[in-house]
Amino acid sequence: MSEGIGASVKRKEDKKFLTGKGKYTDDINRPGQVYAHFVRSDVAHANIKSINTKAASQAAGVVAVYIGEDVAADGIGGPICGWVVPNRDGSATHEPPHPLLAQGKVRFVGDAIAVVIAESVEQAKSASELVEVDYEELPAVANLETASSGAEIHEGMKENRYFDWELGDEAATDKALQSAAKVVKLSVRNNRLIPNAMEPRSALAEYDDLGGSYTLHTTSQNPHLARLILAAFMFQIPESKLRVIAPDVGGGFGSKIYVYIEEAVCIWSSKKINRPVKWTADRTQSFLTDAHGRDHINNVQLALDESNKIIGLRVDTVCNLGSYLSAFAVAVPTYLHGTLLSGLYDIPTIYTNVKGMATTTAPVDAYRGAGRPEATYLLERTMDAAAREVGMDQAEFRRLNFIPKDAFPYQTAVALQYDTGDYEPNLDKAMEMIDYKSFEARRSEASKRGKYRGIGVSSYIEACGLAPSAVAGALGGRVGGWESASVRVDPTGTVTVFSGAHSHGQGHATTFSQIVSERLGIPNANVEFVHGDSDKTPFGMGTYGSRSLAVGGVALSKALDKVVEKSKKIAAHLMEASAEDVEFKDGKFTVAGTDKETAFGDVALAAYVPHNYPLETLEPGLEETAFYDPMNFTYPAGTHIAEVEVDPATGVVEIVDWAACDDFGNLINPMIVEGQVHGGIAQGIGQALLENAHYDENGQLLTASYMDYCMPRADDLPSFKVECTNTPCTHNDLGVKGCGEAGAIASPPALINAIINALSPLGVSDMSMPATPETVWRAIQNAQARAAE
Amino acid sequence: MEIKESYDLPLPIETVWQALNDEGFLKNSIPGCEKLERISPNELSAEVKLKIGPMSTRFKGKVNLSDLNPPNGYTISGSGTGGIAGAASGSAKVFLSKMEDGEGTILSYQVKAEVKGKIAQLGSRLIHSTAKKLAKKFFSNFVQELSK
Amino acid sequence: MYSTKIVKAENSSAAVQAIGSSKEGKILAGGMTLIPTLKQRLANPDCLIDISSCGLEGVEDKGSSVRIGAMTKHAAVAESSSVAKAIPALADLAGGIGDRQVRNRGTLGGSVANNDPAACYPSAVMALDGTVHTNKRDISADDFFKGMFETALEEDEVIESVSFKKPEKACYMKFPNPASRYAMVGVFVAKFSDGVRVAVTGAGEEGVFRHSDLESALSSNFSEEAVSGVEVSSDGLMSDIHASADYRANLIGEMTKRAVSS
Amino acid sequence: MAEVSLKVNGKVENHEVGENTLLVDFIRETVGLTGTHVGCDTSQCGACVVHVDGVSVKACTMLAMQAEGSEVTTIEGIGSSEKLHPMQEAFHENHGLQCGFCTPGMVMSAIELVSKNKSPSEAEIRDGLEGNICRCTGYHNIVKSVQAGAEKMGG
Repeated sequence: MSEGIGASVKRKEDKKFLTGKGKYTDDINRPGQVYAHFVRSDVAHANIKSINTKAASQAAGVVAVYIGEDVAADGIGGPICGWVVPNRDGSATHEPPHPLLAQGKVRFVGDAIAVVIAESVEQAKSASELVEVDYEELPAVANLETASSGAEIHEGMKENRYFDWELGDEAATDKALQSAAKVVKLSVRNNRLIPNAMEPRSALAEYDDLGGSYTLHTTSQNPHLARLILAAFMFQIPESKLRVIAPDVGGGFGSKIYVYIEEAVCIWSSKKINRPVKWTADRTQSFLTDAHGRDHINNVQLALDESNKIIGLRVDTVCNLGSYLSAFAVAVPTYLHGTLLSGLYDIPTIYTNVKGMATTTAPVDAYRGAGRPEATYLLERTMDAAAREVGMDQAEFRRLNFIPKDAFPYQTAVALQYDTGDYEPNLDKAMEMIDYKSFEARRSEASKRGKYRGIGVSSYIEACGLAPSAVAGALGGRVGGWESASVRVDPTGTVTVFSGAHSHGQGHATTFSQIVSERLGIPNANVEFVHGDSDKTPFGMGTYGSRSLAVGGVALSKALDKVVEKSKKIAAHLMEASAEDVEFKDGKFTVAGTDKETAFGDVALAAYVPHNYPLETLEPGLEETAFYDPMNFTYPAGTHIAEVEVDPATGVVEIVDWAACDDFGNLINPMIVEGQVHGGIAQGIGQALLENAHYDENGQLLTASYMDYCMPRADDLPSFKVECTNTPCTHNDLGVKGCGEAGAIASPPALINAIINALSPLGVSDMSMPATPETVWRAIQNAQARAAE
Repeated sequence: MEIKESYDLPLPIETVWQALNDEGFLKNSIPGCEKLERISPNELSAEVKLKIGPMSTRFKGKVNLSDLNPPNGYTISGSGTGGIAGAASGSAKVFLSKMEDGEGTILSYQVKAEVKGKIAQLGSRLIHSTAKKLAKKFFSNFVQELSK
Repeated sequence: MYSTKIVKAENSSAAVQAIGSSKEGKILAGGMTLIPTLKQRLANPDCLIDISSCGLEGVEDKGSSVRIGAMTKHAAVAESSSVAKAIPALADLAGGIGDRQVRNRGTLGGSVANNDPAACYPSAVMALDGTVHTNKRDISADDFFKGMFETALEEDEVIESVSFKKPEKACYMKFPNPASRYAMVGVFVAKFSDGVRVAVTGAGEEGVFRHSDLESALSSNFSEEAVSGVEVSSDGLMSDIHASADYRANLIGEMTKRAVSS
Repeated sequence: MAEVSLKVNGKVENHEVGENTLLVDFIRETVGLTGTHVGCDTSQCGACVVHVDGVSVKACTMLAMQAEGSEVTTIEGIGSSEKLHPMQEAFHENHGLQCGFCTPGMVMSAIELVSKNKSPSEAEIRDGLEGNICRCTGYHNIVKSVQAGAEKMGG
């Protein structure tokens, strides 16, 4: 069986995880290490009148207790914002400071006030209880709807608004709405989620006083970026004096992109006390302090002409970004959301306004999909409502409005240019997979059993492979969008790949090896994959936004191009031929029209033992690095269809079938792609049916453990039917698009549309997320009450 | 959350009012109260041990009497911190009125409660029931004390 | 977890003695609720009295009742052939508590003594007209449960076993809280020759309770229709972020119907 | 402090630890086997599942002293990288893991599940894994893995 591109090769990384040999941050210990525990605010919003750490400092096992003033005295800055946008009036995004430890004020439950460092975790916890904090409580701002009139959270920030941004042509869009044959209006809420990677965040920092350098082991999706931000912006130390290692990382889903205050405090205190400092979150701390996701309210107006074609779309969004601006908090609801509002539809004019609000809740940032699930949700809910209102089949209404396949490249009304796509085959395939045409028979069969059966469609597009640097920069991004890879060919012909991307479940060791195996014709087993260590790999941007393969994989491909090119020169020398005549295939160099042949291994050896080698014209060695900056985003698209049965007596929704047909371009490893889709769908189902971060009116998080935050479990989910079509990406060497987020983007509206479809005979036309049993039951009760009137 | 209840007491309104202002009565009525000392006319310091199932936490805080309208009622509020468990506060608006027979008193109350920190994070399902239960216990203890 | 002392008791009187000589000792049965509470530092007992070696495990068929040792694990009850034969509904209930790891450690006595308002077992004890046998006395179910997390147990009292009367027919229907998997509403219906007992857990603000309207309706007519004829009130039912009192009231009716028709 | 003596993966472990030491901390910190993970505080995620005397338990909800004299088996004790346990093999072949954090607990639960039910149905598997949370896989391939593992184990 082939081990190259397109083969479902079993994962290389599995064995260590299956045998308990994985090394996650908390599994690592350093001699002399001490443990940090954070004293966190119990209140959502308060001025701190005083902090008394005296008793804590004297408690058993305590090494040090620090508060905000100690950090400030050393001039250590807080996490920075990685993306800003201009306001409608031309002013800039408000970027309030985010101190490592509170300075005079706390802004959410969980805000860190002090750190206690002790010989054991239990001692640190015990001493933390002795830290006395005297608060002057301020009103919490927990409700997004009323945040603008709430108490001032950040000094000088008006109406608790970080930014007020717009995109598109307002005048043209309003004109389209006025002239429309029909305007479909909908208000939807994208519920707030908590990412819940199974490995809680953890950091272990060590200071080397000989070299004046630091080593940080941390749960990061992008160790180089963490190093850059920590060294250059927070600590102002030479970047080369900080090594950041993200070893095995137990899931991220966005939540481990950012630099968090705990990592910085560990680094800082490791020098102060000159001992390694370790911190590992317990789950409740994760709930309180990991960046949350989603939390939008969207008001949508969709204009249709007489023939049910879309002629305009207006979306007004208010989103909750929490107490501090997390690194990509601004990008998520703006450029990762507003630019996706055309979906896969031909919409001549679009306008959107997004207001990013502060509240006294945890910071909100990217969570699997980041902005694109919110865009897809509001659009696909609206498409569903529109189809119902005009009396068209939901699938056919979409088909009517799809961008036709001969219209690519397609310039949307919201900045993006889709390079390629063909949307009908995905829709057709998904309909076939779920036997869409026989649905009504299944609906009536179910109704005989007293169940309401429904089917829901969601067609989505996403922009992946973030991002062309120049585009990102022009739009307010402060980081590059490229990725790096180095290929080191050893003298014996084995290969080590050093990647700037980071795998925390995605299986890069396998897929990246497949690319090498395909290109160099060597067995997969001869390829090692190194990532996650700023001392070992070239500078890289890490993994998020379904970018690893579409950007990092392409960087690898470019590095391999260089290896092949140089190898051909070496082979030409060995075979006494001209480099232009050398061909390379299946690990062998041949000279066209001759029987001359040399193996890849021989070339590698010659590169390092250059006894017979063109040293005058060619350096010895065989190691190449490439940095690849994409020309455009990639645009995976597809259709998911969910089929459900609702039990009217309890409101319980059972998912009876799920069909997904996605176009991810070329696939490197279909098995891994399917696994990504499964996981994404499960998170989307979680959002639609189960998960919700619930703050009470005082800003207390009531869902801070698995007792109350409803994680999808095995028995909540069905098995999924997953298939792919393929229109290769036109602007990268591998023709790949990215698959990590698609499931989470596509699935929530499919499911909610299916529930509405099930209950539509009762007159139900709206359903909020999560559609808990009680929510669904109430919708049925209300509909029945309306019918009885 | 708001909780309302009322009791009929076979005692004159003045007696009830006095008891409501007597720290001895209050101490015996507040569930789990281990210490209650007056620090000013309308302020008392308190230590309360709260047991809910396996959880057992000592809260230290204050009890305040406000909106005094003798003998028709007042607001009694308490707030305390329970260390690692977080903080809890609650207030009860107490209304006294003469029964129609002129002899007895109707005591009614409205309770508001709020919790912070770990108890909110981990015990949300129990907050309402517990607040209701504690309020009920307070007033039933109070009534019992009065009838002694 | 705060530091604490652990005492392994050989029998229940030793356990009681250990409690007496501690300041704030706690009985450690399966630990499924107690240990998570201790980990959160929400209790600080000076002493934990481990009663796993007190010989309190086992199932005994007593003819008209089944007596189960306090330290019998949920998994053992679920898998017990004598329980399955005598009161299959009880085996079903035990097999649906928590997850398999909870069932491998959690105990009948621990669940009953804790009387969590959302625990499954108390409903069985109540509906099956159970008797709680302690080191001191026998307490009938109706006298045992005293409201949320409260029981008739005294400081120096340890549950040794619980007896369940064999019904003609019984069924437990649980609607789990989707997050915690505790009962959001659990209804145990038991039909005896002299009437029907219906115990509801997960819903009442005062913990498990018997639903007298449903009992009398079902005692005269053991059918779904009889349940439909009862208006289940939401008074005294819990409201939380997962379910309102109204919805719980609806579930009580619905779970009762399902229990009756199963 | 108290002396705790138990067997971990067949080896006697005799250590003086605090009486409040959880079994999971004993395994991870005292014995140094870090394959058993901690993913929550409320005994729900199942990342810490090990076998104590043959039954699966959550090692975060048991004190080391409660396992005194017991035989504890962790993920490190069921197979090696040269010779995987059939269930480990099935997870590998069916892509039943992604980030790997929940995997040890998942595999330990699955082994016990199959030891009690030789050929479980999809519904029985989903039900039987109620105590193990995975955020990556959507469980689809975990279910397939357990089915395949059951067959390999001779179901």
